[in-house]
Amino acid sequence: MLLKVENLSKFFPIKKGIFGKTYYVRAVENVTFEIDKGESISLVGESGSGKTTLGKTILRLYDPTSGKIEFDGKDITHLTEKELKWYRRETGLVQQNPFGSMVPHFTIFKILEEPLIVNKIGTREERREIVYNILREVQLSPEEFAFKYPHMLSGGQLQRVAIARAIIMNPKLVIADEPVSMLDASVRVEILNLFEEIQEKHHMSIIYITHDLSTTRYFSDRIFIMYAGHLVERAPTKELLRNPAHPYTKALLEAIPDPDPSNRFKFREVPPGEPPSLVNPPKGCRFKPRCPIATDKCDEEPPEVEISPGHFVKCWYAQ
Amino acid sequence: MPPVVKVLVKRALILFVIVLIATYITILVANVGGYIDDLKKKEIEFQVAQAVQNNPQYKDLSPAEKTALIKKLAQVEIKRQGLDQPFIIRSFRYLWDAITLDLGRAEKMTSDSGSRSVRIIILERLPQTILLFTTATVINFFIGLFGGLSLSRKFGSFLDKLVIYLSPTSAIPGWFYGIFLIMIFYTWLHVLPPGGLVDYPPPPDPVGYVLSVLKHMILPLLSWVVSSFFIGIYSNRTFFLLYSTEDYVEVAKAKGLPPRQIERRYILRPALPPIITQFAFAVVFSWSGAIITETVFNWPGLGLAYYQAINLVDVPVIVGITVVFGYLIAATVFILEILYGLVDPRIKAGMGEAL
Amino acid sequence: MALLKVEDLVMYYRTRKGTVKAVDHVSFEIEKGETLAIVGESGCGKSSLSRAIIRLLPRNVETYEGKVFLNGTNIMELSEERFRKEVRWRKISMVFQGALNALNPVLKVGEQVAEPLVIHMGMGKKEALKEAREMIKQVGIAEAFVDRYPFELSGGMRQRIVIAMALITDPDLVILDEPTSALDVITQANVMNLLKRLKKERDLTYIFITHDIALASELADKMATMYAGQIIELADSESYFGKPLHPYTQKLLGSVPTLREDKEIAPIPGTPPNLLNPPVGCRFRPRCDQAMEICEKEPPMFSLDGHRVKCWLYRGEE
Amino acid sequence: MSVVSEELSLKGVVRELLSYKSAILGLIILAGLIILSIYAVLFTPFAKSGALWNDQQVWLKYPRTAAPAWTNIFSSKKLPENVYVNMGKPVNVSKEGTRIKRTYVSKFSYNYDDTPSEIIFFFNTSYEKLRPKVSIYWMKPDGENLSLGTYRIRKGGTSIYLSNNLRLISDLQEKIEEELGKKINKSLTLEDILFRDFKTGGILKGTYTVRLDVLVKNETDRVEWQGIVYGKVYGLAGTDDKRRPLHLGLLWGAPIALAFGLVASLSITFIQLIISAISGYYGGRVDSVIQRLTEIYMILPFLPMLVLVQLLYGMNLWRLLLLLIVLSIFGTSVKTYRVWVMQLKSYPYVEAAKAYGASNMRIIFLYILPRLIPPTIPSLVLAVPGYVFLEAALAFLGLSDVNIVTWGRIVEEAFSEGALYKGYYHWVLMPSLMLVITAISFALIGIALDRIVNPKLKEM
Repeated sequence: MLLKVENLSKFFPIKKGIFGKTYYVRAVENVTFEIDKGESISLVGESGSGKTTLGKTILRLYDPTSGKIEFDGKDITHLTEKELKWYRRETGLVQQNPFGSMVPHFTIFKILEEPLIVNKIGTREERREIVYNILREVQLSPEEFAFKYPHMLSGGQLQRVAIARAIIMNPKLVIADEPVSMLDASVRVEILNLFEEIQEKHHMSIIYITHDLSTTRYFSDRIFIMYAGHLVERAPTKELLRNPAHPYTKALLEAIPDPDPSNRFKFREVPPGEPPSLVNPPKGCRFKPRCPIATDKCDEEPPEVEISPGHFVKCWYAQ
Repeated sequence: MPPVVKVLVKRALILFVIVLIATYITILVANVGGYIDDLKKKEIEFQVAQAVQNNPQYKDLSPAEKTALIKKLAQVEIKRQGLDQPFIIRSFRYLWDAITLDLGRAEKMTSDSGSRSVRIIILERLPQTILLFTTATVINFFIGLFGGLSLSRKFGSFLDKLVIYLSPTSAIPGWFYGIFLIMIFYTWLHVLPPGGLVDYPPPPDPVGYVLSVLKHMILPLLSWVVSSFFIGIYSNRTFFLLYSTEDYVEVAKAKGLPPRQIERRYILRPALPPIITQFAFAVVFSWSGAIITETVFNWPGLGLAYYQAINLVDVPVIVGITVVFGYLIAATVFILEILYGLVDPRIKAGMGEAL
Repeated sequence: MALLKVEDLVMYYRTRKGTVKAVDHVSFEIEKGETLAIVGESGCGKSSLSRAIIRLLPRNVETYEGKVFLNGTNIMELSEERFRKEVRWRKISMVFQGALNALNPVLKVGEQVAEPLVIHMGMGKKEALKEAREMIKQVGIAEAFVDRYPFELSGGMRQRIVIAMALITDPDLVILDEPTSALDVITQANVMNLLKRLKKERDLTYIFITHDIALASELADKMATMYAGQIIELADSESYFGKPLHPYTQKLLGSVPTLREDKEIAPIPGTPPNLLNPPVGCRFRPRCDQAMEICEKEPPMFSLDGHRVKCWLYRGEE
Repeated sequence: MSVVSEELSLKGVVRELLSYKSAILGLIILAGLIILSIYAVLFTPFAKSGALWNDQQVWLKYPRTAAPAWTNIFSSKKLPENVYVNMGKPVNVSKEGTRIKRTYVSKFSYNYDDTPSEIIFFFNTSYEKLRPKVSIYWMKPDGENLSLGTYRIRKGGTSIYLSNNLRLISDLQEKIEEELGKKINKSLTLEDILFRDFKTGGILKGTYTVRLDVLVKNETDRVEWQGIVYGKVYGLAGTDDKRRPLHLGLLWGAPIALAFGLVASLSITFIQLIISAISGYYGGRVDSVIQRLTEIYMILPFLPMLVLVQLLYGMNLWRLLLLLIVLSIFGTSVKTYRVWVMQLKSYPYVEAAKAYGASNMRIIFLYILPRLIPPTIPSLVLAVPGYVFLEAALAFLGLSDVNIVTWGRIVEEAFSEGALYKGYYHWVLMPSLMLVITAISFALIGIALDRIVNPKLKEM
């Protein structure tokens, strides 16, 4: 097992007014899961569902409010930035916006060299070697790209650089936060394929955060579904797509169109409304206000049950 | 208390604390040289001496005895007023005096009506300063606003380019233009007075008085207008052009709104908060420039009083005027915040929500 | 007679780097009650096309010509003032993308929805607000929100307001420019349902501009592919999805991941051309694996049983 | 609005700057000013300029309040320049009693349309016992011979201000009236008497002859002399009422103006940037303290405070500069920059850097601050004239540093000496012109930079 997350919560304080009361945005609440070495996970949710917060908390870019994170058997929940140095080398991050994730006044070479300098890896010559090799690995010719500036590259090329930067220290875990959502459809496939290749080659674990269920099937071993800060369902990819158990997952699957000319004749059965405010979320199951099958029982937080091997659901009425 | 009032009271309190701190800094600065203390002691000695001289009871004392008596009484008075106390305690008393505008007596200056009270000196000069600079700022503001708006309609025209090319002229401050305006309109053309508030002697009838004041205001006003004319129009034009690239302006255009209405409801209206800020800053900036402009034009306002106080090294007046400037700026900022709340629904909502 | 007929529409604009050929001789037509979806990757000129139809031109426009017939009248010939009064929102309205920016932050949403009625229908403010209230209810928003400011509404609600605003004058044609691109999938599905319902109820005609080919199929009776400022394929939906002709459309469809069927997806090699300097001849040629010598000449629109395609592969099959 | 376009490098900015004609003009003027400053610092006694400027003895040989020489080009009436009557070798040495008489004759031609402004004879003398005696004679081109008196000359350097010698003047006027046979209704000046033709009233042009008879006791007694017929125009910029040639003042003022403006603007901007970066990046308590400080600074009446401190502590220019910086570092720009920092801080690349373990300082100084420099450059450049004129304003209020020469100080002196009312326009105009072209050069460059750096303005 590589990563173990137990009852993890992350709340953000917000202050209203100068002397006002402090409220909390309960972005992630009570999340538990494990990831194996070399496994790839898709973490799916709408914007504001807490999926990005969860990813960043795992990377310790945020301090957890409560709960526990274990990485490779070591508890990293409360380590200081200094003690985290080794952890930074073991993890990588690929972000959504390829244009914003590169320091604009650095060359591609410098961008890739920075993690190495910061972590005091190699001599000048060795670092050069490492950067050139990693560029080749993401299929960018070092001769052509090393000394270009980010604005001279296309979105797809930049995302390759971002992947290179994430894996340059050969980490055990990479978190990819919506890595393709800003790219055109034709390029998306390219980047997802690259991820797959790299993951197989280096045998690293990947958490692929996305709002788009349709890209996950090509990629992940398991899918986690988040709604309003809760992890509502997790299951192996095929199982989840075939037998979604949580009403929210079902709605999500229903909402996504495939290209099909007959779509225009049908209405999609999706729940109305929008996700609740996380400052003052509903008691119990957070999907309750929109859920077609909710009852009073749902005012209590449902436990996570395993309805088939590896298929966990957080719903009172899941079979 | 309605929420908005509560918020405003809170803001007013914060601003007051800020004025307090700023005044305290002024006092610290002005006192490091020990000026205020020496001054107060001198004033006490003077008052005691006067009292002794005028008191028939002491008429028969010899000069030496008188001097000794004066010294003794002065010491008592200094002690009574606490001038022998450590500076830190006194500094807070000065702060209290300054903040309550209990500004004491001027060292050398007298007001136009002959008073030595710093408060009267300031109160006599304040209206002229407000009159001149508020007028100047308002004129500039509207020139900039409407000039900018009409120029933004003529984007790319000759006039547009001309204004862009001439905007560097505003790197020269108003008072500096003032020197040349005096040269042209007074020295060469003899059509306008070089300075002052009214003709001498002042016209007896009110209408004549007002006209005379207006005549004297022309050059100072003109100097400010010339200085900010092109940059005012240019920056407003650019500002409106930027605002007109907002998506909702395009929507308004697509909706078929007439251009004037787009300008009014979709460009000017959302741009109001920054426009008001710009105006408030212009007002604050104008206070700051009062000293030099009033000196150039010999305009009897606070700035000129300040200049005169500088030349006479009259510290109570200097500190007093500094405090008054602080109050003026704070008041401007406060009014700005009220206006902001009125024109921006987001802030209005924030004000209600804050409670 | 087609409701809208666009012939050889051209819109170029100037930048410091050169002329951008955003809309380059585009022709198509739409019947009443029909929806045309125009799909293309970012930077292909699809948004410029929608704006060119309603004559929202960039400040630095260089060329703007062609013919646009609305109910048989060439609206390109109208003066700016007449176009504003007679076409904008009266006949053609538009749903813009990014609903937060499409609404004036300092006006109440009700007022913004009512505004076109006051301007185009000569209604009083009160009456117009009443109508707006009705329309806002129809798009599924509680009346109470009429007096709110845009920032007080959620993204999905704002998008509905923008839709209400587009429909208030009962226009002949509604242009939908990426109407759901900022929304979540479930909200998106809700908004698409709303658009479908309104289309049915009111017999609306849409031009639906999107980069999402799957989403396009939710509304489209007719599909068009736009590439580098040109429409390169135009067909009814069944034919378009069933038997796409242009190599680019084929590849585009092949690159879309699907949820319900197992199929391999493949990227399109290369990058989209720059509109400053598009390739000579067929603009897809540098990325096309079926390119021939003749592709260096610009292909005409071939029509195969009403399925139109701008590709030399179909020469002689008309 | 986002901070800057992504593709902005300093090199790119410079390249674009050169595509603006107005900016090129600004750069040319600025280059000229910089060359002038370098020349002033390296090739003139710049270090002593303040002392020289205040020393009246240094400037004795310059005319008083003379207009610039080039004004003659635009005027039909040619105003005189200085004419030097030099000593040369004595034409005759003879004995007169126990004394030795040395006779000097000097000629000069005078072809101007106006009288000179003054006539002074300078002497440098050393002797053993008796003071040397000097008699001066003046011969006009029409042959008229005038005696300008006899004077005893003291040891060392002395001078005879003939123009001030009222006795001599009235004697000469009497003599002229006698010759003319009628009274002249006004009192003449010495220059009128020596240079006018009283029959026509005009200036007598031609060759003038000056004769000096110097009587000394000993052979070794030394008397060196020079006469100066002061002009009414001088040099590139004229002179002031203390005979100081303004072109030197303007020259010496240039490096000070540039240094003051640039140092003030640069250091204020950079300190503000660093403060904003810390405030915006760390947030929390540090941020609120800094934000409150900016609010206090906003209330502090800037110019009055500056004047107050300057007055109470009488500071030199460089301490004034320091004070100016201290009074500005929490200025309102901090708020603007802070918003930019917050924008940049939320950029994904900062998060990425944290994810690979970069320290906060590294992020602030390597990742964030360099991004802020391009957008601050326009305001930095545009602020320079403000500081140059601020110094001028303080000088105008009589608060300048008396130990250096600044343009503002020259304007102030002119203004307080009533130059405008007395018609010495050049005295105000020349330093003003320097201030104005300096200000405009920076404004031209700054406005162009603004358009380059703000991508949205570029098309406008």
